[in-house]
Amino acid sequence: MAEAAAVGAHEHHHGPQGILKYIWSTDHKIIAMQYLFTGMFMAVIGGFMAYVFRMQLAFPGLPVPGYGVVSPGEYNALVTNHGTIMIFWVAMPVLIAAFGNFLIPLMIGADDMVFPRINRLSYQVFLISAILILVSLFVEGGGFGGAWTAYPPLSSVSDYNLTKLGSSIWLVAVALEFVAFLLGGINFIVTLMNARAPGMKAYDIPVVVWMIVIASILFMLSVGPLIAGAVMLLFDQTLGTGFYDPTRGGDPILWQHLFWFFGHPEVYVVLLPALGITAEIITTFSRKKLFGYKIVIFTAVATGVLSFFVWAHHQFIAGIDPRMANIFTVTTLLISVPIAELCFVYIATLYGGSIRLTTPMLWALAFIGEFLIGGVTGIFLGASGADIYFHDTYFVLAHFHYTFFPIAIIGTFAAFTYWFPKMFGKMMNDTLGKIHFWGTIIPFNFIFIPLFVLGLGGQHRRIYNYQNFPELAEMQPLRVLATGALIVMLVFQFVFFWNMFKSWRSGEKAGKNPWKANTLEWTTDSPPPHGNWPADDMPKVYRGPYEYSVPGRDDDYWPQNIPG
Amino acid sequence: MIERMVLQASSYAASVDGLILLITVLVGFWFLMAEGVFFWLIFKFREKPGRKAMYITGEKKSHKKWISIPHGLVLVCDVFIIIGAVKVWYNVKQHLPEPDYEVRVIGQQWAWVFQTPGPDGVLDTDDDIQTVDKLHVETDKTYHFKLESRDVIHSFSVPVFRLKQDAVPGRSITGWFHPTRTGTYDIQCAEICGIGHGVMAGQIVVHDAPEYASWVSDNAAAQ
Amino acid sequence: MWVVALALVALALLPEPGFACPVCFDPNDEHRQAFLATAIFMTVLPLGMVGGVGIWLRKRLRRLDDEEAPPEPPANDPS
Amino acid sequence: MSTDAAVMQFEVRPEPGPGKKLLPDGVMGMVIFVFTEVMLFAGLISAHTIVRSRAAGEMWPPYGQPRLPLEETAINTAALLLSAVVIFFAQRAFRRGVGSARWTFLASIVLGIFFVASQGMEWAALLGEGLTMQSSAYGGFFYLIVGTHALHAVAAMLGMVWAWLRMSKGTLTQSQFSTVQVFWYFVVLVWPVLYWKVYL
Repeated sequence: MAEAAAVGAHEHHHGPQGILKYIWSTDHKIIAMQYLFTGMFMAVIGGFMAYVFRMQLAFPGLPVPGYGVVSPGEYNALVTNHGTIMIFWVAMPVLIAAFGNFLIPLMIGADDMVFPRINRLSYQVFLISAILILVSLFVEGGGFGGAWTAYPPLSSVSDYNLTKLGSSIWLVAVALEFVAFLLGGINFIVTLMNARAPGMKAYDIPVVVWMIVIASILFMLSVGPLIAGAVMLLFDQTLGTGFYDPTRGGDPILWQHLFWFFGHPEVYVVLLPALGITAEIITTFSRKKLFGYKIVIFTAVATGVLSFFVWAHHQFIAGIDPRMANIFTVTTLLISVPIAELCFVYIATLYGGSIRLTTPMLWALAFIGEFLIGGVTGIFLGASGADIYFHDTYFVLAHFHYTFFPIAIIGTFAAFTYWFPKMFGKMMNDTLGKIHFWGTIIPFNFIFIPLFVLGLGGQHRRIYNYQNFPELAEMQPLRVLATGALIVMLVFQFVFFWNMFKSWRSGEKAGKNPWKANTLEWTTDSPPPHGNWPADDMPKVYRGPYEYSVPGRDDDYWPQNIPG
Repeated sequence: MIERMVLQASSYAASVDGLILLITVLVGFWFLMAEGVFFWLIFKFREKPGRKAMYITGEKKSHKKWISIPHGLVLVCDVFIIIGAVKVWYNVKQHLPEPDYEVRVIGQQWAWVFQTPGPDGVLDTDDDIQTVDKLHVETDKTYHFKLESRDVIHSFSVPVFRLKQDAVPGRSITGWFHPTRTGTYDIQCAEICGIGHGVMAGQIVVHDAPEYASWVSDNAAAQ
Repeated sequence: MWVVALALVALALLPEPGFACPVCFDPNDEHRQAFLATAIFMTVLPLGMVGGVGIWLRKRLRRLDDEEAPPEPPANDPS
Repeated sequence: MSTDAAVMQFEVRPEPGPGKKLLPDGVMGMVIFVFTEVMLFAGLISAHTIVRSRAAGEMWPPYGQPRLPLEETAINTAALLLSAVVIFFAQRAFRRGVGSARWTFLASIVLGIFFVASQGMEWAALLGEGLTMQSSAYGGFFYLIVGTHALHAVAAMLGMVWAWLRMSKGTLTQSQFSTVQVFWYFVVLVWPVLYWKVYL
C-alpha cells in the first residue's frame, strides 16, 4: 500500500520494468545490490585463489584438490590476481560503491543520487572491468604474474613476464575499474553537498557518510597520476614506447612513485568507510553518543591530508635517495597519531554504554580489536631502519592482511548484518550469525599470526616453494598451520551464505527500525520503496545522528527526524 | 628477539634488531593497553536489565583529555621511534665506511652473478673471479657492493646481515656490509622477478682469513 | 607542523659532501632534485586545490546565509 | 548533571527550510572531475620532468630528433586563450538573455576547433620528420602529453557543440552552460603549462 503510493508519487522515476529493472535500473539501491553481489562473487574467486596458493605453500608440488598442480607461473598469477581482485574488486566495490550507494541517499534523506544515470554507467563500467580481469586469467600465456604493484620492466616487457596478453588485459581492467569509481565518487560528493534533507547541517551527517565522501575525495585526488602511469605502462606493453625502459631514457622507479602516490591513499580510501560503518554500529548497540563526533571528522580529514605525504615508505629500499627516506619515515609515523586517536575514540565510546553483543556488534568490535594489530605492526614498517629487514617479507603481508581483512571482510560483514533488515526487510538469524562470526575470527588469527612469525624469520613474499631456501625450509609446520586455518575459515563462510539465503527467504519480518537506531534510513520502510520516502513526506532533520540515551527521555533513542 | 630465529652475522644486524626491539616495547605497551581497556569496557558495560547508558558527548574538556593525553603520549613515542629509525638508517644506507674489498652483484632472470676481486684485491681487473649463485667473502672485512641488474628489478636480500637493496636495471647502486660470523647463509631475491623468482636462491659463504685466501688462490688459478 | 616540514625539505636539499648518496642514479644532482621537486609538487597540488575550494565554498555559504534567503542562488557567479 | 539541564542543552531548532545548493549539481560534479584531471596532468608532467632530468648534461631533445615548432604553437596557444575569453563573454550574455550569446559562443567554438585542427597538422608534420612515440622518450612524452590534451580538447569541443545546439533550440540551462564552460576553462588553462614544460 505504502509502496504503491510511493511509486505513484514518483512517476518521474519510472524506469524499465521486469527483469530489466534489475540490470538497467538507475535506483541507487538496486545499483548498490549489483555492486554488493558482484563484489561477493569476486570475493569467492579471490578466496579460492588464496586456497590454491596456500595449499601449494603448505604441500609444495602436490596437486591441489579442485585445481591441480600449481606451476610457478600460475602461482605468480594467483597471488597477483588475488591481491588485485581483493582490493579493487572486493574492498572498493563493497565498502565504497555498495554501501556508499545504499547509505548516502538514505542517510541524508534524498530520494536518489543526483546523477542516477552516471551511477548506472559506473556499475556497467565496473562490470566490464570485472569480466576483463577474469578473462585475463584464461588467455594464452596465463594471467599476469608481476604482483599487484606491477613494477616495470617485469610488467612492461613481455619477454620478461611471459604473459603478453594477460598483463595488458589486467592493466586495462584495473584502469576501467578506476573509471567506474571516478564516476561513482563524483556522485557521492555532489549528492552529499547538494541533496541533504532540510535541516541537516554539516555536523548532523552520520559519520559513515562523511567517511565515504572523504574517502571518495581522497580517491579522486590520488588516482590521476596512476592513470597517467597506467597509460604509459600500457603504451610500453603494446606500442613499444620506452617510458620505463632505462636503455631508452626511461626510468623504472618512476612507475613506483606514480603507483604508490595512489597506492597509499588507497589504503585510507577503504579504511575510512569501514571506520564509519563501525561508528554507526557501536553507537547503536552501546546506546551511546559517539565520543567526540567532531574529533572523529577532523581526525579523518587529518588522516586524509597526511596520506598524501607518506607514499614513498613503500620504496625505502627500492633505490630512492636515502635522504628522502628520512622525510617519509617522519610523515609515516605521524600518521599513526590520527589513526591511534580514532581507535581511542571508538574505545572511549564504549565507556558507560549498555552493550548488546548482537552479530553486527560483534563484527564491529572485532574490527577494532583486530585492526589494532594491523595498526601497530605498521609502525615497524614505517620506521626506515626496521624496514630494511622487514621489507617484502611475510611480516608485511601479515601486517596488511591485519588491516585489509578487518576493513574489507570484517567491516563488510558488520555492515551487511547491520543493514540486512533494511536491505531485504528480514532479520538475519542471530545464532547462525554468531557461529559464522567465531568461525571466521578465530581461524583468521591462526592464519596470520604464523605468517608474522615467518616474516620475522626472514621469509620473503611471492616464492612458490620455500624448499629451495635452506634457512626457510624448516619452518614448514607454520605454513601448514596457516593453510589449515584458512580452510577452516573458508568452510565457515558457507554458514554465512546459508544464513543469508535462509533469512532472505523465510526470516522474521524486520519492521522499520529493528535496532532502534537514530539515522534517517531507519525511518522508511524495509526495504525502502523507489524514491525512498513518499514524495510529500520527505524527512526533515532536527538534531545530530547519535542522540542515544538522552537523559529525561523515556526512549533511549531519538531519531533525527522527530521534531522537538 | 629476532636473533633467536635468524643469526646476526653483520656489524649492523644488532642495531637493526635493537630498533625492532625498541618499537616492539613502545608499540606493545600501547597495544596491550588499548586491547586491555577495550575488553574491560566490553565486559564492564555489557547490557544489564534496568541500567541505562550514560550520556557523554565527549566534547567537554574534562572528557577530551582522555583522548588528548594518550594522543600526546603516542606522539612522544613516535619521536623516539623516528630518532631510532633514522639513526639505524643513516648507519646502514647513507653512510659508507671505507671498504677493504669491493664486489659486484648482478641480478638477472633467475640467478645471481658475483664478481669478486682476485688475488690483487681490486675489482675490475683481469684476475677477477666470477661466480654464480655463491658469493665468497672474508669475515671482519668491510665490503662495498655494486648492485646491478640485467633485466628486471631484483632485490638483494641477506636476512642474516639484515641487508636488503633493490637492483634496478640501468643503475649501479652502492651499499656496504661487514660480515662478522663465518658460515653459509641464504641470499633471497626479495622482489618478484618472473616465473623463476622462487628458485632465485643464492648463498653467501663467509670464510675466515686463511680459508678465504686459499679460496681466492684456487679459483684465480682455475681461471 | 609546516615549519617542521619545511625544515625537513631544507635538510634533504642541503648538499652534504660528507655522505654519499649510494643509490643515486648518477653523480649529477638534477635527477634526484627532480624526484624531490615532483614529489612535493604532487603532494601539495591536491591539498591546495581542495583547500582552496573548501575556503571558497565556506565564503560562498556565508554570503548565501547573509542574504536573507535568496529565492534562487545565482547559477555561477564569476566575480 | 540533572536531567532537565541535559535536555535543556539541546537548542530547539527552527523548522528547517529547503536546503541550499552552493553550486548547481552539474557544475560541482565537473569541478570535482576537473580536479582528477588536473592530477592526471600533474602525473604526466612529473613523469616528463623526471625522465628529462635523467638526460641532464646530454641534449634535450636528443640528437637526431626534430625540434618542436615553437612559433606556430604560440599562435595556437593565443587562439586557445582567446577562446576562453570569448566564452566568458558568451556566458555573461547568455545569463542576461542577450540573443547574440549564440554567436559569441560559436566564435569560441571556432577558435577551439582552429586549435585542435592546427595541432593535428603539426603532428602530421612532426611524424613526417621522424618524431614518433617509439623514436625516443622525448617523442613518447610529446605525443603522450599533447595527445592527452588533444583528447580532452576534442571532448570539450563535442560538449560545446552539444551545448550550442541546445542553445539554438532554447533548451540550454544556465547550469549546463556553466558545466561545459568549467571543462573548457580547464582545457585552456592547462595548455600554457604543457607548452612551457614540453615545448620550451
